Amino acid sequence: MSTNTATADPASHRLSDTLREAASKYGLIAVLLALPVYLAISDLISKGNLTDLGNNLVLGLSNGAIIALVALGYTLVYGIIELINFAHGEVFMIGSFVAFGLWGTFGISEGMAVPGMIVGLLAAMIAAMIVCGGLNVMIERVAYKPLRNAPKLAPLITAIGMSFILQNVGILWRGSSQASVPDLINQSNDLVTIGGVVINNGDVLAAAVTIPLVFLLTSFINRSRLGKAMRATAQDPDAARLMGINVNTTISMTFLLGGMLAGAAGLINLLYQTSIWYFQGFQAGLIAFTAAVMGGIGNLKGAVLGGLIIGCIGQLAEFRIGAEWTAVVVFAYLVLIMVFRPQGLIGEETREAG
Amino acid sequence: MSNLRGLLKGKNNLVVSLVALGVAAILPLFFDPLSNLTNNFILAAAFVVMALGLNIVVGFAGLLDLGYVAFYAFGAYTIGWFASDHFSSVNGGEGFHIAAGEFASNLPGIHLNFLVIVVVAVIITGIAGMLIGLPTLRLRGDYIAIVTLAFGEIIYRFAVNGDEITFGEGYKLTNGRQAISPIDSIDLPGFAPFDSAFSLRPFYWFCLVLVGIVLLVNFRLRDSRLGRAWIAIREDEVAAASMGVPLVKTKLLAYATGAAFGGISGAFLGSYLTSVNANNFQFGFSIFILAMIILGGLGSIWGVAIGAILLSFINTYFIPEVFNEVPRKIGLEFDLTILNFGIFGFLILLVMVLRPQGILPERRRALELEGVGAGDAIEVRAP
Amino acid sequence: MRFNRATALGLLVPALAFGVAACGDDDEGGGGGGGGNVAEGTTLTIYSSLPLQGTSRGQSEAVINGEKLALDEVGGKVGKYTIKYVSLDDSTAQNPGTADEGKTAQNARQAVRDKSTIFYLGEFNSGGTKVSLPILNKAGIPQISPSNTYIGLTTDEPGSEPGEPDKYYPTGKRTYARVVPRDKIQGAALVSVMKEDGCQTATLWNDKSVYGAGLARNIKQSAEQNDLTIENEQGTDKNSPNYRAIASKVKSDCFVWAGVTGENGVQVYKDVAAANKTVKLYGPDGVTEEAFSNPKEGGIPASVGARTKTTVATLGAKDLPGSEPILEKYKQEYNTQTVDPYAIYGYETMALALDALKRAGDKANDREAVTEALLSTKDRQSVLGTYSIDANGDTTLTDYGLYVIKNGQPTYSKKIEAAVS
Amino acid sequence: MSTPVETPSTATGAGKARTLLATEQVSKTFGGLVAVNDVSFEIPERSIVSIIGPNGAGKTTFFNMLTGLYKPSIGRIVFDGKDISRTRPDRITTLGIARTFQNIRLFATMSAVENVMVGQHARMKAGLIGSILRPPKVRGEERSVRDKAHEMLSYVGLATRVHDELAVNLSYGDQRRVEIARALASDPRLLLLDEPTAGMNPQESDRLTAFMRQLREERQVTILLIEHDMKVVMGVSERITVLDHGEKIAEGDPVEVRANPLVVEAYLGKQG
Repeated sequence: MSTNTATADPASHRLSDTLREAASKYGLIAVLLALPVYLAISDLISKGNLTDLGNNLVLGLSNGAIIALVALGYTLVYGIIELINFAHGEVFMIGSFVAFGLWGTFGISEGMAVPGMIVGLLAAMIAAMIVCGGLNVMIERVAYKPLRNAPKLAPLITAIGMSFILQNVGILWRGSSQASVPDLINQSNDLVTIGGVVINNGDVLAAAVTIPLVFLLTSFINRSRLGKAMRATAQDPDAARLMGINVNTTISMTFLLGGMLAGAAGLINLLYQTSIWYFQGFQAGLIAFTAAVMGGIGNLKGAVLGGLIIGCIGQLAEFRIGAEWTAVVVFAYLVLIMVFRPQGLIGEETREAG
Repeated sequence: MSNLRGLLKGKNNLVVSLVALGVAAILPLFFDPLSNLTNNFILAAAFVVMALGLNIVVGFAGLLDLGYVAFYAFGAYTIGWFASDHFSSVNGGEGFHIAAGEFASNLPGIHLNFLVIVVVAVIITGIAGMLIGLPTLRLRGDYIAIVTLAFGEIIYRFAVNGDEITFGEGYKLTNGRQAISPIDSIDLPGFAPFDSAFSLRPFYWFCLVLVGIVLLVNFRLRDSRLGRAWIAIREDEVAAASMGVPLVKTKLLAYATGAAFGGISGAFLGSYLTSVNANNFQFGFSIFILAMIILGGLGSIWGVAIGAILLSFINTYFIPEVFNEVPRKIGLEFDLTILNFGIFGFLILLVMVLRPQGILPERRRALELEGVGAGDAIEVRAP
Repeated sequence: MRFNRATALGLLVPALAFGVAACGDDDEGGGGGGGGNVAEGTTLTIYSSLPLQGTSRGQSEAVINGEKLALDEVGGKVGKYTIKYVSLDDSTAQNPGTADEGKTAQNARQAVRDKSTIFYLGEFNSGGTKVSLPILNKAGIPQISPSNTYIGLTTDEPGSEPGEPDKYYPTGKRTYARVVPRDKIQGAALVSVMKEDGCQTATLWNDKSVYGAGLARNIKQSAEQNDLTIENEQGTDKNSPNYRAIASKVKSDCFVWAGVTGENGVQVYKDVAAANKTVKLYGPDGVTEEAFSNPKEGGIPASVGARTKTTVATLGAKDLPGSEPILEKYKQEYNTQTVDPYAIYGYETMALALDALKRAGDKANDREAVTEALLSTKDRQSVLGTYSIDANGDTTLTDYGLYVIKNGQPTYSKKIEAAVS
Repeated sequence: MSTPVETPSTATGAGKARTLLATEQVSKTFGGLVAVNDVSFEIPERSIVSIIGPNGAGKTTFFNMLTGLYKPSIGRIVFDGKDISRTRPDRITTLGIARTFQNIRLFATMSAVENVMVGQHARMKAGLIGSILRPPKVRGEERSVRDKAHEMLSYVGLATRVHDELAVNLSYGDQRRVEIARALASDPRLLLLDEPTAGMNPQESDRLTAFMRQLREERQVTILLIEHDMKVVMGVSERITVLDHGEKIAEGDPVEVRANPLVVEAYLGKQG
């Protein structure tokens, strides 16, 4: 490990390298901005307004908020043990399933009084967070902890195994097709229309839950003892151990936090998409991972930023190119980022990124 | 287990190879020429070819490729394009034929002999392998996994949506989930044309020959300059580079070779299944093949072959035919088949945690997975 | 080093065996299929091949139930022959909900192997039939599909691909029939309904399956002939969590999606309905089922259901009085309130097969005679109405029923006069 | 001090030896940290040169630049008249520089012989097709490479019975031997040894010192050494370069360096 830190940053800093560095950083931003700017201009020319673009961006941001919640889970875990928790998307899916399962228990249904519904949904969300947090901790114990000294690829492989197991749990639970769930919040109801740009209940919900959660999480990690332990463990597990930090507990707590976020995202997704599917986690997981990488994996702010950007890119691609090509665009972005700027938009260079 | 490993050394390997292939060759004579078992054996043999290909990339060179299905797709589309009526108005509707069988040579579209197809598939998938490998060269470990996964997904989407990409005289890139079919059957010079409606045995023997060739290639590569370089890169990239191993070229050769095997197998399966359907090129397939090599033992040639046969039979025989009713018998309302991927996932997890070296481990890889070597290498930027 | 040369030698063994056997195979060639055209004994087997895993399981079970009911009605016997019914699964875990090529081919081969095979009922998906039909055709086994609508399986009419349908019949003789009208008819039916409802423009999406893409081509073709402007054609990806961005582009009077429920159909309709509050929604038989229409089963909400009309090649009891007793019997037998349209297709598939066997009389064990009887079906009075099977194997039926959604159930509304050109 | 300090004899005798490797004002920065700063130095052909300096002085970073693992931020490295500052590590090996590592980096799960065979990678020709088809040429090459690997292992003093042992199972001293054999297998003109005596007892160190001289005499290899053991350094080196905080603070023959007050302060002082 010590050799790693000594040589953690092999990026050279000649003038040309510095230029290249700047080009890669701002180049990425430029590429990201080029698409909407181009669309804005072409819209202005052809239609004379930006309504479509505005609508795309609103949808993109609300989709992106949910992606961001999932992406935070990836980034937290990666930040501390440099492992892509491949099963994270499935934990998110289980979160949706748990929350939906509890609607009946808590008597939540369409058309019930708003205060009662809010209380019920909060209770369902907390339950989903607890279940998913616990599940994530269990996954860590079963699939990753025994392999902490094995080559790095070993836990990634078990993570994939875990992901498939959880998908099957989903199939056993609710079958293999998508199912529609009651639209509790009347998500498509237009709340505000500004110059043709529609903001509906779903968009507000996604923002209303994501923003406080992200603030809570960042301040928790910045201020609390656990947060400090997490950062110490992330930097150097051995040193952290010497300083009296219980590394195992810290890692477990990180998985707990990540799982809880996935649980919350599961409920929001349920209300926002009004559907449920065993495979929803896989797709969302890949997209959220892309978001985490785009922002700079290991970086909390980056994950949120990446989530919002990927949300917008996805919606723009869907609207302009076609729904069937959205995934291609998102994955193409993933490859481009990995190749040209693996440390992401605001991430620090990691060893992997080298 | 160590006895077993001793059995596969030096001269004994010859005996084992001969006996194994000999037994395999007479196996179908005990079953009906159209029986399910023969079908299962054919699929298993085709998967052995694929798994041995992926083993070069993951097992030898240590590059975790999660998008291997892309090469299955490229191989399958090679035969889809060049041995069907997909490009129906080529040559004014007369078709274009190279040593095509009697039946195929009167059909419109491009029809090349299967042996030509194999060569074309090797070239196409080899190039595809290098192109997909190229962006991963600067990356290591899990990032390679994710980039290859992303590529696999991109290729899948192109396969599914390729019916929207048209060129020339309205030719489609792929036929999406509507499948390109029928594909010409294998028609080798000197043999009667293969016909899966009458006997599956020729397909089986043909695939067995492929398996034999691929096994031979694997053994030879492992004990060659290139094989040592792959293992050196897997063990310690920095040291390997410092010993004169060119990282870029060596890694790309691993990708290309592994991909080529996937392509050969893909072309074979395309012909055997008589259709190329985008449905078959999903992420799960990559994991299916990966599970084979993990089960058998990463890097171990015999292990991987056994893993592939085992998993293929779990998939085509044990789960759907033998144990399918088990959940219902114990009062659960589902068939075991729906848990197929969960079972693979569980196997991967179990093997990785309890016996990471696999069923029949390779000597060196076993050590590595027990925590010897590798690990804390310093970072090097491949130029 | 030595063992490698030896391994090479080892390869010779299978290579030789391969050669020997390939030669030997020529002798066998005839035995596999050619000689098997006349079944021995008095037991005849009818195979059914349908996707029993994944999203289509419900519809497949309905087909099987219908088939069993029809077989039970004749007491499992035709003339001196006892009919054995074998249900096969053409899907796999890797390809749930649809026909997997490998599995489908193997099902067909299983039927070929079985000398007592007299009928093969399937596949559910037109894409699957593309695989099984050539194999069965070589063995001369007659095949009836309960649900294939893809046009290219039987004709080279517009909407088919080059080379179709001949490439599915390697012997040059037809052996395939279907009980549902081909897409051309359904496409025309859907367009007729939309025109009737006053639509000038229609948005057309499809699920990119053989069924969906084929039907979309036929809808478009019919629309062009009938002055209905098709806008905004789009394929949908089952994996998309939602379709809100493309739904926001729907500005036409009508919306129609050529697809099946299992391809995320519910989300498609929900998102389009939400994005455009006035657009009228239409769907084909692929979504005429409770999993689509009943919110309690994960289907579309009632508010969307109220705006949705679907077409199925089954008429309601009021326009087809003869079907009433059978529907009642089905409800009783399987203890259900509703009859899935596919149950009726399944029933008729088996009924048609049994009818052909009956007409073949003593030659009911002769595949060739049975095929001939099947393809010369004339003015058959059935649960679907009176129809004939033409030389291509297509039903002459053009009646389509229009269904609306009431209480979550697809409910027959009226007969459509399709403008088939 | 049991062994008297010898004055090393220059192999070329009279006249200045040709320069094999030279660095020109080489610097390397990581982020804000300057690891190597403006270092220029030369290695005459067939000499034995040492780099010394306290921990963290930038010695290994310097080595990594010479072997292409790092690219210098500023400056040029010239080997045998060619600028290799931006050359890939494997190309540099092909040109004739080989190295060992501070903490042994053998391919742990390969046998000793296989390790040394990898060392000859750059000198082999067999490609993908050749490896598969194995024409007589490839067979011959494979055989000679294996023979040479055995020869090298025996040359560095590894007992024949452990040649086929996995590297990981060898004793520490044997691992060092294999690493040197692996480096020598590429027929280098310049051999870089990074703390080769680390973990050795005085007898072993002495033997290694003698071996270095033998190498130079028998195989005409130029040797650049990073070493902490002053006895080894003073005993074997013709020239010594002293690095501290990434900068060259002194250079000269052992006597000069030993007398340099800066060195005493920065390095030797701490020892005393």
